[in-house]
Amino acid sequence: MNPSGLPPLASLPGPQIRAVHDELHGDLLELSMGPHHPSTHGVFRMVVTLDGETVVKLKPVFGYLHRNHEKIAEGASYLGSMPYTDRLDYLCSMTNNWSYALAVERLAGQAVSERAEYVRVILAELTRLLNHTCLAGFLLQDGGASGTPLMYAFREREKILDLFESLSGSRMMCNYQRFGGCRADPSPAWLDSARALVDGYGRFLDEYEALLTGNEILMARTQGIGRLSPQLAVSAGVTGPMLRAAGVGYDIRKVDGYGFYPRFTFRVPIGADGDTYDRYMVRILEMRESIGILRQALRDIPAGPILDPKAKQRGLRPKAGEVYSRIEGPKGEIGFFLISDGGPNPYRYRVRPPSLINLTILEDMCLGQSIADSVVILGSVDIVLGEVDR
Amino acid sequence: MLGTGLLQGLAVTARNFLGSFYDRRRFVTTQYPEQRTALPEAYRNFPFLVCESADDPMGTLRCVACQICEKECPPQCIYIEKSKDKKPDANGKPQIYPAVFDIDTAVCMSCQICVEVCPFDAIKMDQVFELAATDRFGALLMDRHALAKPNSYFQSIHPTEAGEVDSRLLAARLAAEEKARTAAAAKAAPKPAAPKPPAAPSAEAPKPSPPLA
Amino acid sequence: METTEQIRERILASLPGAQVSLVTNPGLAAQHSLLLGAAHALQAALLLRDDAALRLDFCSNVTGVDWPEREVSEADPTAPGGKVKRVVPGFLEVVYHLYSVALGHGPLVVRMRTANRSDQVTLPSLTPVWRSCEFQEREVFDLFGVVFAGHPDLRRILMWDEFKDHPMRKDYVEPDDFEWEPTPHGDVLERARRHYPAPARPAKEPAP
Amino acid sequence: MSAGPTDAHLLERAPFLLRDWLTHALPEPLRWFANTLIAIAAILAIFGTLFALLTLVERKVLGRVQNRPGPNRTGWFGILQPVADGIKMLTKEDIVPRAADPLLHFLAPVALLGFSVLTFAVIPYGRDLVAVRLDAGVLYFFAAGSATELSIFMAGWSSNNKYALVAAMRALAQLISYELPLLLSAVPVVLAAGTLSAPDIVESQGGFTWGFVPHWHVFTPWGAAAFLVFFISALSESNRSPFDLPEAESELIAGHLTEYSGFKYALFFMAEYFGMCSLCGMAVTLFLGGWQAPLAALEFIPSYAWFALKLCALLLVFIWIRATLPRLRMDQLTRFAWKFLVPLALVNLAASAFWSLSFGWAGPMQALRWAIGIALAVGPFVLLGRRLGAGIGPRTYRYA
Repeated sequence: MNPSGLPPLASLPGPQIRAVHDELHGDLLELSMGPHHPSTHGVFRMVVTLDGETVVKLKPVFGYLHRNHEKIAEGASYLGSMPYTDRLDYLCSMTNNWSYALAVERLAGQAVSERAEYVRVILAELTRLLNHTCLAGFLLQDGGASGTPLMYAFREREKILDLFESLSGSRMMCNYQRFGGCRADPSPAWLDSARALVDGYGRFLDEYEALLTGNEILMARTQGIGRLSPQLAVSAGVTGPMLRAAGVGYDIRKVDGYGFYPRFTFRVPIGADGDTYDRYMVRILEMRESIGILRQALRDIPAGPILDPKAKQRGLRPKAGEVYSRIEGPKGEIGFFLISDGGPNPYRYRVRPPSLINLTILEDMCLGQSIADSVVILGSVDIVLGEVDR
Repeated sequence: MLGTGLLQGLAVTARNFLGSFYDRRRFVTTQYPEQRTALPEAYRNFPFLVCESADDPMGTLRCVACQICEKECPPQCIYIEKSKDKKPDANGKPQIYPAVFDIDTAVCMSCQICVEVCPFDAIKMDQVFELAATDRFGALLMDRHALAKPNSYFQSIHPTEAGEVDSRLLAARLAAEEKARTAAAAKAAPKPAAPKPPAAPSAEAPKPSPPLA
Repeated sequence: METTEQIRERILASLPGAQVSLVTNPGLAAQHSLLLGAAHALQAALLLRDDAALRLDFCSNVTGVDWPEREVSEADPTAPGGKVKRVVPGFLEVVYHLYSVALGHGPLVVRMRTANRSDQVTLPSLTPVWRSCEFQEREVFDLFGVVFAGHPDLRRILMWDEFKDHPMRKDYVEPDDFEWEPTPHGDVLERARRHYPAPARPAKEPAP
Repeated sequence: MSAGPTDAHLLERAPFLLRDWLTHALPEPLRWFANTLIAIAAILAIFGTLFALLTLVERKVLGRVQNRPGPNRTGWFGILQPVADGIKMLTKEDIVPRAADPLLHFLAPVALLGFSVLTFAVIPYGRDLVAVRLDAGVLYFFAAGSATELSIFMAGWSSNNKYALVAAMRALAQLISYELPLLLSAVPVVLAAGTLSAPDIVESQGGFTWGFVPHWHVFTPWGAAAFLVFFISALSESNRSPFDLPEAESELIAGHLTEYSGFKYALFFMAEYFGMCSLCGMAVTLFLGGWQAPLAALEFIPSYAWFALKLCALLLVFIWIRATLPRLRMDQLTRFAWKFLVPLALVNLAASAFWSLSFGWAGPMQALRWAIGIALAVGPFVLLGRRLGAGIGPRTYRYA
């Protein structure tokens, strides 16, 4: 009855480590880490039960940032939800925009111009660079490095944000994609500065890796820590670099081939052990692939309109129906499920938040590890609370 | 292994330490109040209302209180009350004007949707970001007097966009004048059965602007 | 991947007596879905996951939809005026989007519906089949009020534990507990007046 | 502190001249007392200033490493930042949790500071410039230094906070693990010098080979290895990155400092920097020739300046390491101590014994002596390092 090798029903959450607590071993210590804690990446709480320093139980608690994004969007027009998607995963507004625009385009049957597709790929890959760079910095911060990797990451991130700002007018809340294209046309000068950035990024990654990848302390802290089996990863809906680090080569850019990704050659790095080090390294390698995609896209980008002037933005009333559409965001599968009843605002609007779903197996990964590792494991999951809580 | 990775890391930080003394790329901080980075032209912060003349901002607002932006604003930070009377606009046409036009910048999320939906090019994004105030409520709730800024200011912060807007408005005005002339000529002509000229945009409602490039 | 209709027949072949019906999607995306009856949902889900041709091992998205009671008018020649008004009872719906990582296909949309929106809101949990449902079903429970039987840890997830009501339902009424702040909006000001009848706070009315 | 050297030049004698000028009018028994008080006051003043400057330098260096300027708003080059911090700390509310043990909570920072100041007594800051000339000075130093961890445990336990408690436990485990290699790495020096008195150890490192290679212990194979062990253990003893586990902010907020605020918090920092300074001072004394000049031609520069220079260089390395490395985990920390540092220090003891025994070897035997010495230092390092690093290493990745 279980040919796919997936975990049977017995592998449900629950403490898998039996904690010994008698007179010799003493009591268990329950520690509420968060919501105000330096390493929970925002207002996130982990109720951790410790046996010494070993985690025997861990329950994530969130919702502190909950604003019912979905309810707000159901009361807003289709266009009016676009700026709210910026605020889900506020590191990756461009990919959130794209995913939402793609969902509405599929719902309303709107075609996208060729130049806009290229610009979307460029921006999505820049977002991936930005997100993964920051993640490596945050991960090392969680591992106790005094901010140096993080500051180097932010130094490079700033360059990407400058590009976003000069194109969309805002550094993080870009609100850039529109149904049927993009809002502003990148100038030749913008494309040139993007090329310059992409050309310099490989050098930065080399320096970054010299600082981190060969570091014995980093290896000792991450290798063999927080292992995730491919079966559990797939069953738990883990997506993105985390899934690939667990050894499953599933990349929506390849599987769905949305946008113009089939036109570009790139490889999908996969890990073997599914531990924290693999999650870190897969992201580093993905950045190198992203640089390749960016080179191709910036070389091939055609001239033409960026947005179909007839494409309806305001007062869009898609035909009644529903759509689920997803893209490969930097954190995983970011999808939008929309139901239209023919009205000016969606009847049902749902975000599939990769950060939240990747957290499902946090306890499984942390059990039996030390409390210091649980922080690093959380860092390697790569969550943004704006998206977890919505 | 055996600490070589650690030494490699130490070499990287040492390079950055030394580099920070002579290499601008390794010393990226801008000392903000004294030094300022140039804002990109596309930079946007909060909306403002465009008026034609700096001397009479209230009299020359482009806004005709159509309330589209109020309806479209996702966080609903715009509040408009229409005027009871009409004032002549830049073309001399009598128009409704906003008796109240408030934007609560504490609520505004700088999304620029009001700009995109405005068919009259009357609301644009400002670049002033130093808005810190001690009064949490009053100072962040901007009325139409605080919001009105002349077209020349718009030209200075977004030259490309303003150039396009101005040429579009000029074309619309010329077309309107042309239409008026044709209409006058048609009225003057003895035969009223003359075919109507091809639909020209009327002065009251220029064509909705294409999304901003 | 097989069409939704073929998958339906595949389920019916293995689970005779199961209630599986096709829900067509009139939209342009044409993602049709299967409506599973609650009684056989768990077996059907296991079948979808483990069937060698389907292997839908990845449950991507789980969400709820609230369909409140609504009135429709139907043509009825016997009734006066030729039309009759009929009340369609409301229900809560849970939608699952399934993909196959092993075979790279998807999505298959699976739905389940509760009997009504008030007391019969229990559906079987599919968390035993796909672990990814764990948090998402909790979210549906939290925001829509669908009770998942067999869920290992059914608690509120985004709202706090003491919270009453389910905010994503269409008839949810926001609590009247806002903090005073000056606003240009007339209706909010009106509500403020109800909350703070006297000049309890130094209200600075915006200039009209 | 006895009378200053009489044969040295003026700058070398300056501290003693100043002291004698201040106290020469006093009667003899009182003069001894006043001289001691002046020594204490000088140490407190100098290291107090160094602490203030060090906080600034640390932030500046960290900033520069991270491509930013560091504090630069208070005074020229941010020079007043320590003052501003001091004022802030002094004026902040001192919060004692209701559930805390108030007495221990108060005593912990005081005791910590006291113990860390005690260690300054036996470090020779220059020729004859030592506060207390103890025959067992090195022993005294380690005894006083290890008491600081007790204060950290006091702070952690008395705070009645879970984070602080975990930190206290970590501090104790760390103490037990690293006190041993620290001591073991000092033993070869004592063996070579034949004395436990710090000034005599410095004296024994005087002289030069061929006129330019100083006879510092660090320039011998066993000395280099012992210095490495001592330095790593000193990082751990002073709770500095990558061994700052008791105050690991990414998991334990601020560890034992979680419930401290105001000036008590500042005292902890002061003690941390004092501990760092005294351990660096001891490292300089034991391995880097103390106040000895590195070249005979440079001996005109006063001895205390050389000591200060070496001390600051070591402190900068501390800061540099902190700017670079992530933190170890608790079990890795103890494993590193017991499986790497302690065996290394023990083997090194044999290496130094061999070095002493082969003192008379000359000619080609000299080369053999060096070869054996280096093999005895590097061989265990490689072997133990391999064992410690088994199972971790760079990986290659495949692509789907």
